[in-house]
Amino acid sequence: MSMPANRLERRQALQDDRRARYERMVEIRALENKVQDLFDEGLVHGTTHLCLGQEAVAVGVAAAARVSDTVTCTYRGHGVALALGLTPVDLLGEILGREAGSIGGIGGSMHLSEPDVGLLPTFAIVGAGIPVAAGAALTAQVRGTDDAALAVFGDGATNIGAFHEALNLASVWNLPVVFVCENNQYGEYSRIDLTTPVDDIAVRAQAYDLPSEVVDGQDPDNAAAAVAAALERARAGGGPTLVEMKTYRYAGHSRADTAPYRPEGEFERWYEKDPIVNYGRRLVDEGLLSGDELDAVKTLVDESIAAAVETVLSSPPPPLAAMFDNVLAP
Amino acid sequence: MSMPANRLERRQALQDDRRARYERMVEIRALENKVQDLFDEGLVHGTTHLCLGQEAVAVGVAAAARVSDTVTCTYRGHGVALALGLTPVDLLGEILGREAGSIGGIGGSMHLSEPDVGLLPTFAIVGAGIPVAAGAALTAQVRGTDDAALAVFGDGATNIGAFHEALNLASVWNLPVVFVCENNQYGEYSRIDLTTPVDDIAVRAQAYDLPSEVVDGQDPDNAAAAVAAALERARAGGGPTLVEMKTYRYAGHSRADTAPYRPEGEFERWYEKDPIVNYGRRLVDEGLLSGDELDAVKTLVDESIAAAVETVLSSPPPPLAAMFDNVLAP
Amino acid sequence: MPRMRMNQAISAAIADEMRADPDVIVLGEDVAVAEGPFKTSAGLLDEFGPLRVRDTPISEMGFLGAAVGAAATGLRPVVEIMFVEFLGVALDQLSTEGAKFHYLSGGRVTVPLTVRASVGAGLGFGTQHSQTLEGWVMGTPGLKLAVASGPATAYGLMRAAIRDDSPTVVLEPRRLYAQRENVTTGPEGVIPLGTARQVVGGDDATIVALGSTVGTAAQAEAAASWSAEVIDLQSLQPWDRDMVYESVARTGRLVTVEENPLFGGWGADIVAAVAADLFGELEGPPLRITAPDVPVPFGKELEERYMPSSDYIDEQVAGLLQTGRVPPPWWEAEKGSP
Amino acid sequence: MPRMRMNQAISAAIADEMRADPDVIVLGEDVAVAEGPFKTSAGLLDEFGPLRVRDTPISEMGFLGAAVGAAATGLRPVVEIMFVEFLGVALDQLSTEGAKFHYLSGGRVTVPLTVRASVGAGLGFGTQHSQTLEGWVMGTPGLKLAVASGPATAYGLMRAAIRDDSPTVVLEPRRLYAQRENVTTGPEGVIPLGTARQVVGGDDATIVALGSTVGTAAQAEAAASWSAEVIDLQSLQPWDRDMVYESVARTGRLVTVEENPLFGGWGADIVAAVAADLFGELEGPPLRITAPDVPVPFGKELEERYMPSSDYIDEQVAGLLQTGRVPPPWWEAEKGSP
Ligand SMILES: Cc1ncc(C[n+]2csc(CCOP(=O)(O)OP(=O)(O)O)c2C)c(N)n1
Ligand SMILES: Cc1ncc(C[n+]2csc(CCOP(=O)(O)OP(=O)(O)O)c2C)c(N)n1
Ligand SMILES: [Mg+2]
Ligand SMILES: [Mg+2]
Repeated sequence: MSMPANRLERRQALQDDRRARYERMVEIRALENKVQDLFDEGLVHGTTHLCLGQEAVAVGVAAAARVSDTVTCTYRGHGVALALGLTPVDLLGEILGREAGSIGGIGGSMHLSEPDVGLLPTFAIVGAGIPVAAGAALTAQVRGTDDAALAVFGDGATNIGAFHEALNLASVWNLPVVFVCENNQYGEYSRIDLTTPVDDIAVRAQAYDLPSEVVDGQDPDNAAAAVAAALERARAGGGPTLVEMKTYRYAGHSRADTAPYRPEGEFERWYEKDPIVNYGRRLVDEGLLSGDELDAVKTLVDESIAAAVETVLSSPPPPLAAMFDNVLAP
Repeated sequence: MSMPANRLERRQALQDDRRARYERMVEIRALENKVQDLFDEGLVHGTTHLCLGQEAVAVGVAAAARVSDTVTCTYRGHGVALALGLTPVDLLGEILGREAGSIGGIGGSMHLSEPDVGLLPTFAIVGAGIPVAAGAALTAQVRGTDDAALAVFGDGATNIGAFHEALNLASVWNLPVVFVCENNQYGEYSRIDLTTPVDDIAVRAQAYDLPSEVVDGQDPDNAAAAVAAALERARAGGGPTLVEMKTYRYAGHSRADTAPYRPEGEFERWYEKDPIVNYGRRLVDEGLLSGDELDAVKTLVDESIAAAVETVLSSPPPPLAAMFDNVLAP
Repeated sequence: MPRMRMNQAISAAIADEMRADPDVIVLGEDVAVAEGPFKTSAGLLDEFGPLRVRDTPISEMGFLGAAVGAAATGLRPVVEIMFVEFLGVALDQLSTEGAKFHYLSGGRVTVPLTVRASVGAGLGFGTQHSQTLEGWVMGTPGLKLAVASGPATAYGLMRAAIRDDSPTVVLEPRRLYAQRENVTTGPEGVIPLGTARQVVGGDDATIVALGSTVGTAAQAEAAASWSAEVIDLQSLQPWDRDMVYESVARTGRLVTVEENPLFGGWGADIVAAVAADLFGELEGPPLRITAPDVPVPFGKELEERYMPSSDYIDEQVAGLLQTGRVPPPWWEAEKGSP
Repeated sequence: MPRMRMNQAISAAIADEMRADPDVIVLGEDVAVAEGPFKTSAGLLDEFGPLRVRDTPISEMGFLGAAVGAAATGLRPVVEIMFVEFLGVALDQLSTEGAKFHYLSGGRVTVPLTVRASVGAGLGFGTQHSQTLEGWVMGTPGLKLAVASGPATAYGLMRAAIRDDSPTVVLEPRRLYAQRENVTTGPEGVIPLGTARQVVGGDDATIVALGSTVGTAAQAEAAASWSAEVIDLQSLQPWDRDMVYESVARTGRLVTVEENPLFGGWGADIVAAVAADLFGELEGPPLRITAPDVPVPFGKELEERYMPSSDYIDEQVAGLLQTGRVPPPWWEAEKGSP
């Protein structure tokens, strides 16, 4: 087993290789834990929004989408970015504000970008990426390609106007776009039921006459299959779909938040559905990996993350002049 | 028969007096026709958005609401304003930019206002009045009164973010507000089906777990009953309702638009449901008015509108100094 | 050189760019079948079809955001915001998303988006449909901003904006849509973003005007006893420092003419730059001729008075030249009176 | 005189107004149970209960609009916009609706709304969460705008804003939330909107600062070889012409210190007014010390350099005093270099 270093290979690996999916989930978790450690050590200037617990959604989306599809994603985007193919160095470099980062340390944790694997600059404004994905789908439609676009956003984002306007527009224009809602049960420090009067976000698709689906987002194959089906419909001219992934955010909202507002037992209930533990078990049951190999993945990933941290810590901060680059197009 | 001149009396008259409802619809139609004439004569600086054909919705809303309820309404608000109690002079004065107008000629056709009968300044931005009505309902809730608020808006407005956010917020906070959608089948020059993928706007209430109703908006009693039921629920702590009034805009969108984009026969089909013709007939059938009395209403209204035009045309334009008043609160 | 109305010039500019580049598309409320509420997309649907010319729902955030996404993935969308105030429901996509994509992608994503919006008073549309609001867009690194002052500049700036790889806003003074003039079409008609234009030569002062005030300022100058170089700034971001500085260095006096209220208006930036960089060369105080600090009133006489008239410009400039001081604005006298 | 952090001072100001007036309510994302992402509403839910202190969905247009409606019907809402950029999804309700209700009701509807928003760079929140964006709000007749520069001004301006019958925006520089100082609470601590404050006396120049730059400017002055009157403008709309003019008339020199990019920054308005009205009394060119015209970069060193530092202020003012000219900004040298 070895980890592909090249972004495109990293991405391709997820397509049918279930071991790669497992590996990538383990990598996302390890990276996020490392980010929290670095934050706690005071090495992260600014903020972080971890996707611990949501790894299967990220991997599922990336496994289903093509490299030529366009993805918009949020500040809670480390997992999606890694799954799409960005490397740990791309991410850690950006999060730590070093030249090695995805955009050279100009963006930080909330602003990752990698056009080669379809990732537009990630969005720090809630909901903003949703119409933008519809626009990427418009490009495919106008050009007559069979590419599609995906918007990944949270449950809280479905209360903002951009969500509503984007789904309506995409429906009216029959755009090839898949709206993936990561329903992790919380928006910041508020449980979804305090801000959102429906149990399933998927219900909201009816307001736009769109198909929708509620999906167990804790299984990467399941997540991938749902997104793949929606993408297939989109590519075939069948228009947009809203896919609601039920998932859970293990960490707090950001930075040092320890999520004291969670009801007792909730975390534990969700941890029983842990995507990595369960998927690993399944792969072992199915004979795809041995128990030892599971351990080996963890070791390999930890080494790779440790190496990435080292690379990044020895990468310089961006030169002052970098702040003047790329303001306007040449 | 005589027309009450006082705004509060005008308003009260609608409550149970069905002849007053008829009279008010006739007045709205006459006023709107007069506005079009004045526009065509070049006497209206700016724009107009007539509600010809939608008179029953306006009268129904005003008949159901209390004076202490708050109403937000759009640029297509002449009918709602007259129904709420504003006088023809209030309106024509404003539309012609004279001191006699509702706000002294500072606002124009799109900006009418009369707090005494609950009308906040009308909104020229599509959808903007919807969250504002939710806020007026919040005042009632915080103060513990049993007042309510009503937002009147178009079908096209249900595609804008403010609609979505306001309905969600009102649902979460269980606010005493009634959302009245005047579905007149068009947003500007576009038929609803080109911009809105659902047949009934009422469906959209499901996205917020709200009750909704599709109502024949061409009958004022029907419209009033639906709004009254929703208001009653709101006052009793039952939260918001979305009431969709099916109606039709006889005139074009604004100014000189003759609505050439309408499919053949559509106008005629809707004219069979004309609120004034049918309601008049019904009142005659029920013995509440004689045929002669119907004619007398028309004559009386025409005289009153003619008198209002005269009053307004002899009212001076606002003094220059008026533009400096009321920028900031004293 | 065809003679056209400003709305025809805009339609022509878009059509010319659509012919040259299949990636150019047009989006907005009623821009397709109805050819635009102000007929600024006449003929486009007919010639380019419904895939490229699209009516949208009333969803400015949605379709401006979609345009950002389309631009980021290869198209060159031209979006109509019917009245500039409607940016108030969509500004995020322009200023916080589109304007920052190039920066936030390390220069690898470009956003060749054009946002057109009608602006200004004079047609009786009332307080919420009559402002110019340059201030909402100014001060956003990553955006360009141009303002048309008539058919020829509308044509030239629009083509430049559509070709530009950065997101660009073009403001169109609504009351000029019906104005006619001869327009140089074709490549020679394109006006590079960031360049100003001398409208009239003159010596006593430099008058910098923008959009609707260009014509008014030129008219004032033509009738006045004083003489001034009238400059149509054309672009606000970036603006043509060279032309303005050169002129002020020669005339020694700077006047800006703005349709917006004094506070927060674009003229302050021009004045502040000139006051700093040409301090020693100014022979008198810089003068800003603006609208008063009030919402735009509706009544015809009030609305007309709200906008700086050519008579008022004449008075103000004459006052400046005679006294060497900034004359009080007309409303100082009016505000107190009954 | 209690010593408090700026976020505590804000909580205290709101609490004092809530005690005085049952119509004051508080709305925003996570302002109730969590007491605000920046702890600017600490203790409010406990003391005033869930009817008056409310967590909202992520719907800035919705809850700002609701606040406008609540204000128009008698309440005095205090709304938190967590980061000022989020006004980009809600500006319509503030600028086009709330700010114009009083005008559009003939003065019969008032909108006693307070909108609080955190602003500025320095904490590593990245490009979309680090701007100050006064320009989005300036130039809106009908609105007032104040900016806190520390705990005491935050307390005083917040109370004044909540009491004011016009819609008022209070901007809070985010990196000052943790700053501590002694705060005069109670009625004596209220700071009338529209008044500035002399921070330091001095003779060589008048430095007008706002928000986060007040402390930096004062620090620069304290260490410098020159002496200046440092003014905390406190309110931007309306701003205190009297204090600024009086000072500039005495010192003969105006310097503004701004965290925003040069183009479109508030300093231009101050400079333009002074250049016009005190032309003859200026002994040197007005100097604007600002951030460069770029989006806010993330990398720590870059972000720190983005904001004017006290050293840089010292250099610039010293340069001005020595040469009589506006010194080039630091980035002129940097931009060319590799
Ligand atoms: C327009 C806007 N409002 C508020 C915020 C602050 N904010 C950042 S994340 C967040 C919660 C979002 O919740 P959700 O959409 O469920 O995504 P999650 O963080 O759970 O992935 C909020 C309110 C923002 N970034 N943008
Ligand atoms: C935010 C915004 N976008 C666009 C417009 C321009 N506009 C005015 S009326 C209108 C159509 C509205 O349709 P609908 O909501 O159905 O109301 P109707 O006019 O039919 O009563 C449009 C697009 C506007 N005023 N505000
Ligand atoms: Mg969430
Ligand atoms: Mg309609």
